[in-house]
Amino acid sequence: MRIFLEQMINGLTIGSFYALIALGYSMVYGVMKLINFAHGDLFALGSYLGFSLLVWGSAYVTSHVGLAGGMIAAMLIAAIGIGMAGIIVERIAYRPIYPAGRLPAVVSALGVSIFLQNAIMVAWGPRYQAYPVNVVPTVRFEIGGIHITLLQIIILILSFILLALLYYIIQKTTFGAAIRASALDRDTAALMGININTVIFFIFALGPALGGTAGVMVGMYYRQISFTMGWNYGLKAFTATILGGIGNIPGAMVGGLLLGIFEMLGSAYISTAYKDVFVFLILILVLIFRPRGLLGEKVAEKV
Amino acid sequence: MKSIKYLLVISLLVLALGISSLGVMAADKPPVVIGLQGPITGAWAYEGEMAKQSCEIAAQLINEKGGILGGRMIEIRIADDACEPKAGALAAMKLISQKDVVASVSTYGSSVCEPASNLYEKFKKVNIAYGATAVRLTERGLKYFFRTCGIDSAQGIFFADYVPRVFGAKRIAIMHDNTTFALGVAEETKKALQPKIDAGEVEIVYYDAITPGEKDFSVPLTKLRETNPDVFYFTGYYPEAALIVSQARDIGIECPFVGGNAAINDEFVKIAGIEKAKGCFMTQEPMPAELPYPESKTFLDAYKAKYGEIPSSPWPVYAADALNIIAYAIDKTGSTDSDVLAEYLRNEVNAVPGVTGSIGFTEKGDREGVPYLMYVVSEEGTFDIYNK
Amino acid sequence: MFKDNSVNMEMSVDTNKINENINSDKKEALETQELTKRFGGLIAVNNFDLKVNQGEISSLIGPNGAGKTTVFNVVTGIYQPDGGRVIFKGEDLAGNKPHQIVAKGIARTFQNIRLFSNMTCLENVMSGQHCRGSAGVWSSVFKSSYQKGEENRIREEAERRLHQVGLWKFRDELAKNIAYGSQRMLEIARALASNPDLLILDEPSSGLNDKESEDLMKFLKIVLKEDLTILLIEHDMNVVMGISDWVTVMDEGKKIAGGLPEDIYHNPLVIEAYLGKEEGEEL
Amino acid sequence: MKLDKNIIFKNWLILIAIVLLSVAPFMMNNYWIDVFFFFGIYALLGLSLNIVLGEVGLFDLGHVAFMAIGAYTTAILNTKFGIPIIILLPVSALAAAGFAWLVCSPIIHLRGDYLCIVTIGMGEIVRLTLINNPFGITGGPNGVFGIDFPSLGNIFMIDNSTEFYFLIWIVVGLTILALINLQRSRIGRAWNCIREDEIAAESTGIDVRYYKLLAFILGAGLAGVAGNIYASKLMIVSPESFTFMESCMLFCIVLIGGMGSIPGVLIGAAAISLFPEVFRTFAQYRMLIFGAAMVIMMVFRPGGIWPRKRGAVEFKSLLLKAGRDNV
Repeated sequence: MRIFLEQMINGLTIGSFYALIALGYSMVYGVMKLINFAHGDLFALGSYLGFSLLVWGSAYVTSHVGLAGGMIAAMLIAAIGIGMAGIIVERIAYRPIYPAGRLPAVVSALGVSIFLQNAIMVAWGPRYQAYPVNVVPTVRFEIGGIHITLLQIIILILSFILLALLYYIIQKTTFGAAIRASALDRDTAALMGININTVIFFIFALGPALGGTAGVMVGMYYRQISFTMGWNYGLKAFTATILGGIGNIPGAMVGGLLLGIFEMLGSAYISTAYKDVFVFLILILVLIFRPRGLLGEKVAEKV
Repeated sequence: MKSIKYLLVISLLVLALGISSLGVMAADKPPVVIGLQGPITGAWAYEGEMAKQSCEIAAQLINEKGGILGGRMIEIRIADDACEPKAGALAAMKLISQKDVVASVSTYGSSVCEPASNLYEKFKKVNIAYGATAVRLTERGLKYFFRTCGIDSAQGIFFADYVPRVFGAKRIAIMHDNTTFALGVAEETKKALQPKIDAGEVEIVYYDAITPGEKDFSVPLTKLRETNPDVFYFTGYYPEAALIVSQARDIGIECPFVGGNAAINDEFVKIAGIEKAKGCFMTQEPMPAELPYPESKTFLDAYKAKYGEIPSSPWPVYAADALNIIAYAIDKTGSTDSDVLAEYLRNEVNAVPGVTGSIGFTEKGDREGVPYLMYVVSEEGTFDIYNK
Repeated sequence: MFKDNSVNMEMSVDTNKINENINSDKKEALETQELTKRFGGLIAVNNFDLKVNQGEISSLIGPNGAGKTTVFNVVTGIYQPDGGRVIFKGEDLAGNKPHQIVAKGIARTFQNIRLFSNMTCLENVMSGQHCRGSAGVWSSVFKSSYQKGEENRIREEAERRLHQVGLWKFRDELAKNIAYGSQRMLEIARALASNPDLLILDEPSSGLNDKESEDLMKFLKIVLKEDLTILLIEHDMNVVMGISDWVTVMDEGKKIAGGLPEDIYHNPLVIEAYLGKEEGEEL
Repeated sequence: MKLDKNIIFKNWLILIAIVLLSVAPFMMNNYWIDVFFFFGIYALLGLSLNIVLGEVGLFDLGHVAFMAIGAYTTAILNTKFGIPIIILLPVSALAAAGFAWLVCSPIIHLRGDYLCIVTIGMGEIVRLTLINNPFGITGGPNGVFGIDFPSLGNIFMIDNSTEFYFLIWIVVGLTILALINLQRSRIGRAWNCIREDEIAAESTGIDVRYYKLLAFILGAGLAGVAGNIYASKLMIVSPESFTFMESCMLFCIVLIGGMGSIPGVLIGAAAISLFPEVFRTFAQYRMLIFGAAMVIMMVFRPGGIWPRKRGAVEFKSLLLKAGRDNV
């Protein structure tokens, strides 16, 4: 039983990263119905930005604000940087294509993803970069035989804070209502006086910003980053969003955590090699029996 | 509007044909051109980059000594295969169809080397692999295929003999990442351990694969910890190896960690951090830094002078040796004909001093006498031969 | 409240009984028996009986939200009924998919036009002929004589239908580029192209001006002669009164009256359902 | 029907293309012949995906799995039982088509993005299963090697680049003829009706489920054929050739070329396969330019280079409609 608990924590840690990236993903996806393949690479760009900040800027920042401050500063700056990158990507690659529908936008997103991936390789070099070791002290706790590190706890807490914050903005504020309205139908929302451009601006800033923060967190937790990691995480985020139900932002959170746990179950109790096969099989079964994801709303087909 | 579209299509067709004729008229230039096929782009771009740099240094050293065949300089022609089978076949054909390319150093990945070597064989071009260690590549009786790197079975045999004897390990955990190379080493090690398993001296308590490119291995490692192994052998590549070691130490796996010859290098130490990397072992052919031979010293000094640091994995240095041995064979036989070269390389070449030690080829084209050593990562992160 | 309700029921039943026997000697093309359909808790159709006689134009009328379109969608197979039967040519259609029902001879149009907007008018009508053809992949790829013959037959039938609705001159025009009224007629032509025995029209006159409604009525009268039966769901009273041979009235999922147009026009229950009770009578 | 200048011009263009393609191998060195061979493979794969994505509008991002099934069927049957490649051509088409029928039947009712993620999942499951070498038949990451060349006894053997070049382009030619006939047939119309509006199609008598499944089966069969020719050319098949990125490239071929337009798909295949080779000299910057080119392509030609001519298919509403149905 003890092992199961520890594996559960491992699963949750993996899941919290998926949830965080899926959140940023479903912000864009929920409202614009755009499968933003570039989101994974914006996430990777975030981790590289965090890397540069921590390596070059860290001496200056940590001396003034201490270690925790350095970490927070890196995340904030990365979030702002990637938020701006998200807006630029939307402006150049997506805005001119909205009238042509969704399929060309997917090709454009793929183009941006390939471009960003290689831009990172050209800028930072093809080598694997490593986050500095002393960023977070590796303190290990042992509660009833279960090993959990300080960083694991910080990451879990931070993810849940961000998720709660986003949930509050989306579900409880009027601006959140505007976002949800434009998610359902952009044209009608515009008719109701919602300024769609600000909504799009906010989404393409906040979504990638969340992705950038997650990038820094992954960099700090695993300490190793590569220019190709964006692609895998992007695919996992898309899977989590669908699992949770399209357009349902809390759903993305649940979907991400569940995805982490499914991976853990597959890897621990079946075989690590067949892990992803197991995860995709579950996803397909979920969609066959609940063709709109776990929390997605039933949309009756009006005839 | 319509006419622009048709013009576009016609220009596309003409462009394609124009470029293709370019390939036909490459004139024959005095220098001896040797091809280098490697993953210049893609996930293994870093390995490709180091291989390119190593070959350039090797060529530079030969040219400084007056070149070969009475003053003809060595020139390298690169073909990128992005470590992908289809691109591998295309890159090989690109080098083959350029008549001035005499032979080629080809390539890093085993499953890319397979289609490429088939093409080199059909068009009678000597090709020497520097990173493809899959045993089967030399089982196919190819006449023009050689390799300067070792093969998986040699490493497996070394592990199976050394670890139970020296470490006294009874319970062995083996983890690979389902790539051609890592699975090859893991399978060969299991085969080599079989007699000891049958005799009951040794037991494989864990044998599974992780997915390359992932970051979080806490789940399989927790499973592995429960089998409390005496030794943990990871046969994959250094990016995953570094993550595995640090996560293993985090969740309390204290047994000695042994990496395959692609698992541990400077990158591994940088990513895992020194206090987790020190004390890790590695079944490894002689590392570039440790090569005691005079040729390796001059090569590494020249490399460091030009690029600021020595290559962080053994494969690029094998690429340099592949180029050296081709140049050596051309110089000694005085001809660039593939059959003459293949004949010479297979029979006459033995114990030729090279950057990675003495070079010689077995009947099947494998590298002769590649000594495997057990290295250990020291306190300062250097690699010392473990001679207990 | 309950008592009051039952009184109305008896009264409506009597008038029904009178009209019923006038109607009984004709052969039914379509009949629904105790048809029921629930959406969650809401009972959209509450054991509803409908008779549509062969060769007649029947209308189904009722206030908005009475469940007309739901009945319509159950008959055409879009929804599966929760209870009761849909008898067509002696066979219960419940459980059939829409395309099977079309093959059995019931064609339909939609309340809001659903044409294949990016295909030409000719192709739209030819798609109606789809279930009447049987050329498979093999014969289509190798252009067998059977397939070519069938294609010509489909094309000719589509041509005839387009001429019938007077849209032949738009044959190569995209369906979405033609006028709204013509799109209505095109949708009817598409439905007719499957040579149905029963044509169900969902508010065909909505969005049409008086002249177009007039033409529509004349057209339906002509088409009726091809031994066709027509079921109309309609709001426009003068269209209903103008051409229907039989009218059934529905309210809150239940049938409240059925009869000749004149009787229905004066039937107090129908008026009440539409216009609500006069002031004084509320108990 | 008077032949207006447009149709004359188009027939001329097709003629020129055929002449160029048949003369080309004699003017190019082996490397460029092989590049055009892989162009042919991508053209065939593009045409196969075009049935599913272009004609019926089904969002398929796992199409390379069918090619993998075809390639591995050929590889395993040829290396283990020595069955000649020519006979394996139809066999691998049937295997891929059978696999498509088996896998797609339970999921065919899904719409838009849900179908997309399921096809991605299917593609990954196939690739990962091939890597994990169940029952030792797929050879794991090493793949299956030692596949023979297509040959009829010893009288006829395809082994050099030029013969493979003609093999693939003849198969592509035949496929184009078949697809044009299909497009103009009752089946082609049914597919396009489904793409326009599924509910309306069902209500005009088209068995939507059957025709969607038919599209997947035909598409998979063609991809299986491409897999067979690809395997016999490379003499080895390994999981690395069937990644999710390959499926994305096929998706781009159909989109960049023009959904549902056969000439468009050919141009798309040319762009996707020739572009990286032509710019190979730029090494790392090659993919940078490639990504940027895809974005620019979609911004200026969302309808594709050569959109399908059916009275000027208006692209906007076509896709917006597809977009709305996915909610």
